[in-house]
Amino acid sequence: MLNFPLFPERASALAARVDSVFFVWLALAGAVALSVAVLIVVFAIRFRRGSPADRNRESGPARRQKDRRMEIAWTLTPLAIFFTMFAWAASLYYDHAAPPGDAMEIYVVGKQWMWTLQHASGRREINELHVPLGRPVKLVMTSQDVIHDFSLPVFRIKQDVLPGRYTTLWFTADRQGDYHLFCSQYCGTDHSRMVGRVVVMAPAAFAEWLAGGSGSPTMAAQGAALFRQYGCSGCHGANASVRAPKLEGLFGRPVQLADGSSVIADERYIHDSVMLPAKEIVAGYAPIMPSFQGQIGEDELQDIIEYVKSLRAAAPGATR
Amino acid sequence: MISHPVLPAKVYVLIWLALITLLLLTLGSAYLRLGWVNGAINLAIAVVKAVLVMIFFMHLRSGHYLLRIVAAAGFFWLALLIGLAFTDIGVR
Amino acid sequence: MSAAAGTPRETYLNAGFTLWSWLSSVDHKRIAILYAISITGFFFIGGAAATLIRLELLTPAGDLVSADTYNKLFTMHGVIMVWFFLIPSIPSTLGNFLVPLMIGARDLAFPRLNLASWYLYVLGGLFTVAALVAGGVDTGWTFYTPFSTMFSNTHVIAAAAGVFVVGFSSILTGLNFIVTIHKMRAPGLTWFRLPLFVWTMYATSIIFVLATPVLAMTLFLISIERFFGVGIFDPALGGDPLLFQHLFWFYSHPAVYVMILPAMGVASEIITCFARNRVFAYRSMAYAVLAIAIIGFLVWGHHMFVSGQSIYAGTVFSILSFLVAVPSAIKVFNWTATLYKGSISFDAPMLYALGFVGLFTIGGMTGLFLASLALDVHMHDTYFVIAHFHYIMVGGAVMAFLGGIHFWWPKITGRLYSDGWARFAAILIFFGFNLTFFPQFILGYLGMPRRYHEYPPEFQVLNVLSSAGASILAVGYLLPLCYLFWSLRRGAPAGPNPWHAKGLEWRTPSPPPTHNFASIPVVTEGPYAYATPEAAGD
Amino acid sequence: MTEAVITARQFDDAQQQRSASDLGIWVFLASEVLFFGALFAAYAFTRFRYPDAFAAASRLTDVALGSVNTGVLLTSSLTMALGVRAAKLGARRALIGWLAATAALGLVFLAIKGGEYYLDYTQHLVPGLNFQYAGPDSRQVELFFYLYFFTTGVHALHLIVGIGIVCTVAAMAWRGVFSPDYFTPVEVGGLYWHLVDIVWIFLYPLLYLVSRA
Repeated sequence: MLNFPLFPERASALAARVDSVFFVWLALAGAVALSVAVLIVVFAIRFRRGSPADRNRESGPARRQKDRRMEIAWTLTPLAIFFTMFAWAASLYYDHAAPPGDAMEIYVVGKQWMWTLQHASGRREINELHVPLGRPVKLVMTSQDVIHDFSLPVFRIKQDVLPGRYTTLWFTADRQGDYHLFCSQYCGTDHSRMVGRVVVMAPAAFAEWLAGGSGSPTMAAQGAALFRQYGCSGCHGANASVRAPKLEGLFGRPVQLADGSSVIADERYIHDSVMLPAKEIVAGYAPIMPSFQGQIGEDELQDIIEYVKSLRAAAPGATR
Repeated sequence: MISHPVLPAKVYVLIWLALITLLLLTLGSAYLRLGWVNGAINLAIAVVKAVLVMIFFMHLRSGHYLLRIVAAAGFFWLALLIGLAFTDIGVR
Repeated sequence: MSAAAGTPRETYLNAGFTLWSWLSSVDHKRIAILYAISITGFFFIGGAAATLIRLELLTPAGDLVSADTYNKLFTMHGVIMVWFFLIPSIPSTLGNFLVPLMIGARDLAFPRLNLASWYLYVLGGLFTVAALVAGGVDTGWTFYTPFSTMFSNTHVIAAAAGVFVVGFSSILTGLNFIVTIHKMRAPGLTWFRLPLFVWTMYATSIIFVLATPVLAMTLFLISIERFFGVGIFDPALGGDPLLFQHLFWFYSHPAVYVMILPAMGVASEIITCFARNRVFAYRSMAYAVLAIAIIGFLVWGHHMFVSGQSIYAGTVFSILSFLVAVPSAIKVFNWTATLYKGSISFDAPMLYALGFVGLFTIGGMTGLFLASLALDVHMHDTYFVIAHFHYIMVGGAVMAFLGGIHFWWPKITGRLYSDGWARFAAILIFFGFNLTFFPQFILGYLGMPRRYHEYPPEFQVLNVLSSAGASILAVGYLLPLCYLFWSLRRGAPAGPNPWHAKGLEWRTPSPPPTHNFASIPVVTEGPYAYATPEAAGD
Repeated sequence: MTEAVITARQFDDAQQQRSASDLGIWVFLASEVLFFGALFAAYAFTRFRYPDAFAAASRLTDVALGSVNTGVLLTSSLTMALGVRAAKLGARRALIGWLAATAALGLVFLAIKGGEYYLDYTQHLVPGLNFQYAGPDSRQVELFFYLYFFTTGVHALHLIVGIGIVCTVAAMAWRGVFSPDYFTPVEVGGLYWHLVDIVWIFLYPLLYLVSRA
């Protein structure tokens, strides 16, 4: 009568690997729980009060030694199992920690109580995530307000989405279909409505879908427009009179900071440089940039980041 | 009648002098440009001062060993809090 | 105390009959009763919230209550059950009553402080109830920032103040127990002759004293941040929400051990008594208690595997979480081994205790799933977590609490209750519990997130099963209330030791006199010296 | 003479009572260490994130007043310790004198601290009230001052409680409650006072001396 699943679908290779950890734990835990239960029942019956069972047992050092051995056995065996399982689950976690370099990037903003997503092509979606089959997809996520969590059970992954910070999540879908997308970190009134679906499409269909929509400009193009609109180009542009760090070829490179350290110019760095410009001062420049916190929305900032990324290939000194 | 060890008043005054000296030391060292060493000196001097207060003013030296364990536990647990949280915040 | 000449026998119960004689009593036994009454009240408030939650989840649509009401219900359920029921449950009632009796003392070291702890508990409870009456709180019991500081429009500060105050009740209770156990043991009662229940109270007290202040200060920081709009937790203010999570879980993970350690102590007392056997490997049991309390402080980051903390932190906290499972596993094996060659009877307390062992085993094992990094990423914040910690806290702690109440009821009240009804309730609760929470494991692996007012329709069957179980569980929890109250009036006199148990608390009349013992007992052997043929080992 | 020792009913003898009180207050102090510890942890992490802002902010504190106050508090610990010594020796008048000196020094500390707060207020350094800061990192500088007011405020509350305890103990001493066999309240009050001092010993360099060079 009802759609009544007992086990979640899976649509990525990772999901199968996570499931295998789950099944091994299930077997181990089941075996231990069952043996404890059986022993308790057997002892409870055999040694019930008034039963004729033999209750004499050896005493003295011999028994104490036997008990000791048993104790050591049931201390060390679980320990060994735990370390093995730890290593397995941790290595899986590390394997999946860093997205592959060629992953397709999609920007995600969580806000009470919806997800807005934007593809590099400029196509936006709300509470839906269209992805192509077989291609690694990297989500670059941030929140406009409280902590959310982007959860995709079908890929066995989730990640908290934090305000003021970028977190990432990636997967390679290997099965077409519509699957659940949940917000898994409690975020207020309509937390349970901050849901949607992830649609895995054949590459050709996806390309067609991506080209559809309103024909909006790419994220980088939108970012370039915002770059002028907010006056960024006045200082960071090619003909600027103010001395400000150049952005061409910046993304992905190490940046030398005033305090002697260096950081990689990634999404977080660009984000913080706009929102908290005093945090990391580039060596050799005066800390004169104002903060844009409260003026630029997180979605807009993502466009700008995409624009800065597009300058990656540009030759130093190139003009727009 | 319970016996209580009574330290001579001179000891207390000497400890106080040591504390004041350390206060001046930490204040003075702060005006030397030493980079991260400034912070280390400040913290080390604060620890020495706290230990002096605990050992002499708070009589941990003559007290029951249990009291020393309890006092150490307080600071040890604080170190656990800061240390383990730094495995995240320190390397994020 | 008034000299009651001519009355049959002076007990702590007939030392005074006025309300004031209770509210001003510094007798640890009377204070235990005060706690028992107040936590029972809170248990049923929290239970009412749970009932409404389960009713709402009968259907996928949010049709019974509004989303905001639902959020307030689970917040109220969590706040009340955690801080006003589970944490004080065993320590403040059974612990308060039994620790002095078990160690042969006339009272706790600081009786007035003990009474003050109860008043703090009540004061904290009033704040929280006020927050509820005024319209509720919708942050979840975890008070995560920046939601709690900047976005929630509910009475966060009042609720936080309630938890802050009740925290000091915990700290002072812990302080009292530590000093009492160190300084007031009867002659001959060495550390390794202490009943395991006393060991667990000691370990619990360490957690109370060292973890609770961090929570108190954190809630204080939250309230100030919310009130003044400046603070270190909100990223919009330059703060770090993960800092809040670290400070919060530094308390709130050890708090889980505050709930389960005393339950382990109760189970150890009951199982040895009804198996008529020494506990297997007493010393390992005692060391395991301490190990759990201490390692329990080092694992908090496993609540944060997907929070955005560093992967180094994830690794460290994952492996430490596995370590804390080892002493817990040892305890389960040792309880099982205690049954071997015993002489087992199945009175109601024993059924509760055996139920505890089974449910705790499942709860503990599923914790291992969650400690595994890659697996936790999938299961974090789903119903799998809900099921896991309810197996620990309800299947474990509440089951043991009820077992303890049944075990020591004759000592506390001097009356026997109906064993048949009690066994029936134990079995009903065991089955009701499993029906309620086992389906939630499956829901969780399917991906159903926690704190969801509405859910996709394919999860309905399992949710209906769970709600059905909850109704059985509710009946199971109401039953003891009935037959235990009945026993107060009609129960047969219990006599000093109806279970023929060992332990000093059974060597004084039931109910005990105000000063506990006619003369302070002298201890000459270890605990659980049941009639086994073996010579004293430990 | 020893009849003056009051032993509560739960204790076997005065010795047990005294060692219980000693342990009790130390356990309480360990708990206090964690209570302040949460603030120290919050400070450590926030400073780790914003070292420059904290350096700049710390320069805005009044190091002269802070240092004098540290000296005042250290001295009050001396008078407290001498008070406990006097109690042990049964020197009632000396005890009252030292306690009075301790409470007075505590009040001096609070007065100076209050003056500092006032100066901070006039310089617009009070977050949530009138915070204004022209330099870079104003938000992070504000966080420093938030922690500054929070920690010193909680510390001052403890000190106020401490002064209350010292005055109560002094009143008990006036009534002649104490003897060389019974002076637990003096000792317990003293231990609390010293802990409040220790907290300040750590607060002082963390708040006033981050970057003076």
